[in-house]
Amino acid sequence: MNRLLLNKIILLLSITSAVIGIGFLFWILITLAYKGIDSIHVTTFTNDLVNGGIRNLLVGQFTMALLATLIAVPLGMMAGIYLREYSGGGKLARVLRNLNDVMMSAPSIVIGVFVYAFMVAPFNTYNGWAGSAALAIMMIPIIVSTTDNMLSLVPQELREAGIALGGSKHKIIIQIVLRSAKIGITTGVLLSFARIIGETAPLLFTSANNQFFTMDMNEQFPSLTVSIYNLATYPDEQSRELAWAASFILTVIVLAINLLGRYATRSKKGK
Amino acid sequence: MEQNNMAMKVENLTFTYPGAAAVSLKSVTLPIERNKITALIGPSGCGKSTLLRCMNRIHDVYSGNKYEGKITLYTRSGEKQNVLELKKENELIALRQTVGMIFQKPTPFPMSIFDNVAYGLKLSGIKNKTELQGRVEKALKGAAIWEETKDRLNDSAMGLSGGQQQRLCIARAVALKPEVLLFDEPTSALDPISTGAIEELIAELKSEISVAIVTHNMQQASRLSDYTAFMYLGELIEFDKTETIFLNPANKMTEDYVTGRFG
Amino acid sequence: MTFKKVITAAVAVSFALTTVNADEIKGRGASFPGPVYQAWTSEYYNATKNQVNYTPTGSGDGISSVSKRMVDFGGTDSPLKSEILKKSKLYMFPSVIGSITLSYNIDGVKDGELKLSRAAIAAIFSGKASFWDDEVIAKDNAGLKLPHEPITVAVRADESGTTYNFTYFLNKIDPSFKVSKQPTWKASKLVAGKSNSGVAANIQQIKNSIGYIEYSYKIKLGLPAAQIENKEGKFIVPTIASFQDAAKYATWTPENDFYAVIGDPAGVTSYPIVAATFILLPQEKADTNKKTTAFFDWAFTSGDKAAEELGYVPLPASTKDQIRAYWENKKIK
Amino acid sequence: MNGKVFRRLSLLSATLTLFLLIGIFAILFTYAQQSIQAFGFDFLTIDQWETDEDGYGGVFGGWIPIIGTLLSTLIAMAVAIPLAMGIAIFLTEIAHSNLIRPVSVAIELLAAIPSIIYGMWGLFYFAPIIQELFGGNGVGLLTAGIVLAIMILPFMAAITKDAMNTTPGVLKESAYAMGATKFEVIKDVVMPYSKAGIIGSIILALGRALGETMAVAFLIGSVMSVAHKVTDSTISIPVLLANNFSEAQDLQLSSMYYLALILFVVSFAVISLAKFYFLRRGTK
Repeated sequence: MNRLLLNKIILLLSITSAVIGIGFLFWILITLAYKGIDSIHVTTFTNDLVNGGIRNLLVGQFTMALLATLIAVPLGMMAGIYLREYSGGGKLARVLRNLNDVMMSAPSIVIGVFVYAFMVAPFNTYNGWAGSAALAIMMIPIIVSTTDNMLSLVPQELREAGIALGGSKHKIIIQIVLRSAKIGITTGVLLSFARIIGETAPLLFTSANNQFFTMDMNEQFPSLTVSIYNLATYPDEQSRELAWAASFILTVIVLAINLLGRYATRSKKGK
Repeated sequence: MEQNNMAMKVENLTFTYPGAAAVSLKSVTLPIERNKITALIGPSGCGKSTLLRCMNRIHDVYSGNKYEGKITLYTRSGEKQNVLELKKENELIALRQTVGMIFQKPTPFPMSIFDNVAYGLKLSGIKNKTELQGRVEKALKGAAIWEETKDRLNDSAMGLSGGQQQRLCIARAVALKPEVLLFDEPTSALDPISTGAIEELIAELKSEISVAIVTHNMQQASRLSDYTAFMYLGELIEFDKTETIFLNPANKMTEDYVTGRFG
Repeated sequence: MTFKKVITAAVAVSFALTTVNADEIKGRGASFPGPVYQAWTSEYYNATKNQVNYTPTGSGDGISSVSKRMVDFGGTDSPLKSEILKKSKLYMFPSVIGSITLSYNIDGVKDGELKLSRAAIAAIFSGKASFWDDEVIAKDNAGLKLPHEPITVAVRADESGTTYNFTYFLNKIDPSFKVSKQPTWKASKLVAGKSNSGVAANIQQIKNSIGYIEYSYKIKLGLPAAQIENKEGKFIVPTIASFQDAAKYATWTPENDFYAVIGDPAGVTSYPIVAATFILLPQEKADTNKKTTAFFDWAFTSGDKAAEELGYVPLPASTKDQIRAYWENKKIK
Repeated sequence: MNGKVFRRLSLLSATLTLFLLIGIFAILFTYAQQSIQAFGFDFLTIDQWETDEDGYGGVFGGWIPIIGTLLSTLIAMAVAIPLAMGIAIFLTEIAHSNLIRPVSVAIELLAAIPSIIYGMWGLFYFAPIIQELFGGNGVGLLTAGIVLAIMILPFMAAITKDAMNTTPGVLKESAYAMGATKFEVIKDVVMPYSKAGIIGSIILALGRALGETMAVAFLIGSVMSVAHKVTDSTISIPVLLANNFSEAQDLQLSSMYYLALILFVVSFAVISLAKFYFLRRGTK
């Protein structure tokens, strides 16, 4: 029977696509582990880029991502609180919510160009602040959307119970609503942190890169991802090895944070 | 010769859901008589829907179910087959076209009224336009919804009212000329007027089709059915003519249930 | 919220460290001298603890970065004419001499085996010869088995002095090539890489490809390079000796900020594609300029060995003295 | 903190994204002025990107990177759509319940891998295979398109899966009860039912593909010429920006901003279409 055969073929293709998807994941991870572990030495962690290590790059990348988190989390959470708790679900909220989603998908390179224009060009130097700002701009919409979604899961009765006890609205939000959405929001923060720490495009012309260890955010700032971009196309073995080592470490960090976030939500659901 | 009056026969059916520790049906034996309406009643979770869903193997849309026992289907042409032995997809498809099913909530497909009714026919291989039109019309008339829909056959079925949608679903099943129709609480989501129309329709259908109906509504069972089966905790407690079950049940539990003392 | 405490602590520490090492010179630009600058900055740092942060991005970036005053010095392989230097308020001096090789990736053809005549080079880079066994290439390589495979030409994606110097040479053999910091020709199969290393990586990666890269990249990677026909019609293997022979034909004077392109030099033993690379300084930044010149002064004194090991030709001693005088004259030493 | 202050602060934060969007548009538009005045709309069709000798002037047009962006995105979509549909179908209709979670986590992890890793892996491990199979340089439209497809796959599959999961089970069962095969149920019931969500996911992924930079930078070949075959190298807008933005000045720099503006406007339009039209959120 024709339609049965077609059915079988389509189902087989569907299974095949899942296998292809997972196949690519493992292909990439195995390649990375194989090349990466091979290329890691003790000096990879103790030396700075100028001497063939990534110490300054790791510190630089984390510093910029943490600063971005510090900017993005309060702003994004406040915005999420407005959308869910204060807007009353009106037209403004709908428009803002949709614009936020649009912002979440804005091309990262354009954000880099934008930040260059007002944080690099006027000061005539690539700098760490600009890198952090670009990452923060990428992060804010994600935090907004996470907060908004997580707050929507908090039962209305909880708010009503708080009001019935005579609490003022903002206190209830801070003391009750946010607290019960804590795990969800923390997970969202972790996942978006994992996302921005692996970004390259927004850093290319904002922080640029630095081969030396520095904490001076007014200067070109060391970046792990930008270094990978440069090193990967260097033709000599040492640079490429370093690029593989850095890529492996970056991927491990990103995936670990991701799985941690997933684990957090899961154990919450389990309760 | 008794077999001629039989449409389906469930014998010693034991059923387990995938991954479940306990069985959901325990050795159930139940006849579905030809051109009669058999009602399945019992408190929630007693297994009546589960039983119904065994009869056209709709359970098998999800894998991992375990059946034991036998369900025999006696076709009009005199053949008989054990429904539980079917394995191949085309056999299951043929079974489901012979043993149709109507669900708790109306389930119009996201397509036009005409296409909804023609859907099963097209699946069974009918491509001829005039034949399709004829059979769709006949089915809609049979489900007493033709007058309301004949001018809007190409409109989306989603626009119909709940009662109309349910009759459309019956028309859709009837169009395939099934031998048995399984109704799984077909009116529980409907208002009283629509419910009345559906009950009337089911009563008319039995001249051509054998019916098994799961219902929570005691009056519905007593009004509509010829036979009634009372189930409790996965077991068939009592099966008999409807009057007997409602007026003079043999089992104390059945009596308590039909008189509303528990359930 | 312990997470927040960690962040707060981290930021506090980073602010505290903010002022620790601001004493750093920044440069961006030409990737052609990238390897030697990297060796020099690393040795200079280990010797003096002074940081010179050079990012080899390309000459276009070097000129633009220093013109916009984003860096303390810029590197470029294509020298700027005096009027442009004046307009952008820049000083300029050469730092080291390098050469460009035509490196390839052809199965079975080893380093130095391929001979490319001036006509063959023109044909390859104009796209007229699109297969390796084309007559114009084959006729000088009777002993080689060249495959009937399409030629992939590896070029620079960014604006670069290497392209400038290479097109300068191409223009000398066929004036229809435009001298430019970007490749403007249309060979049939092109692939572009960012900076010298990008091009070299492409050559390594892609079979039957050929591209122009700085000699040190060839050495570091062991990429095969072709013998090239010079002005006198001789096929010359790229070696330090043949570069030094070519470098003798450079003429620099401080009057025009050392503007000179070595180009296609005369001499029977000269390798034909040799070029100097230059440093650009912003005139008004006297303080940082002094630090930059201190670095190059150190490099001129102690960096020749590192340069030669990497395949560069150090500037002649006389030229170095001229440059030191130029610095003193501009009060940036 | 005072309640009023808190409320105002939250409103201020909420409007931040609006100001950011306006800010980005305004800055790009302002800095692109020089190029807009020099080339106008012809910029879209000029197939040249050449600087003058002094590095200040020149002729700059967007045609080559615009076409490169569109073609690489097109290839990515052509590869990703069937794969994403397949994965979504697998996860909603086929997979055994024990398999659903690990498979969907694996697919989501595919989205977590930084794009630079895709680029590096693609250059060293995937490009040579493409060269072996299809000829060419290895780096080009096809390689970039396929890797791009793998990168957008998780987004498309996840949203499609969620959309498909909203199909009521009883609706599917009633189609099975009519004698439909699994594929027929998917084609006739599930897909039409979740159409808006599926189209939305496709457009959203399209938006991502348009703006993806790092992976494409490694894999598209970065040559300023239009590709005639899928294996040819070419360039896309984000890659041109990544490679050449920092070295550009004057008119060329302004033309870069012009390109960024075009990319921003196009992806804004595409994503808005997906969000406002197809993936409208119900008021939860």
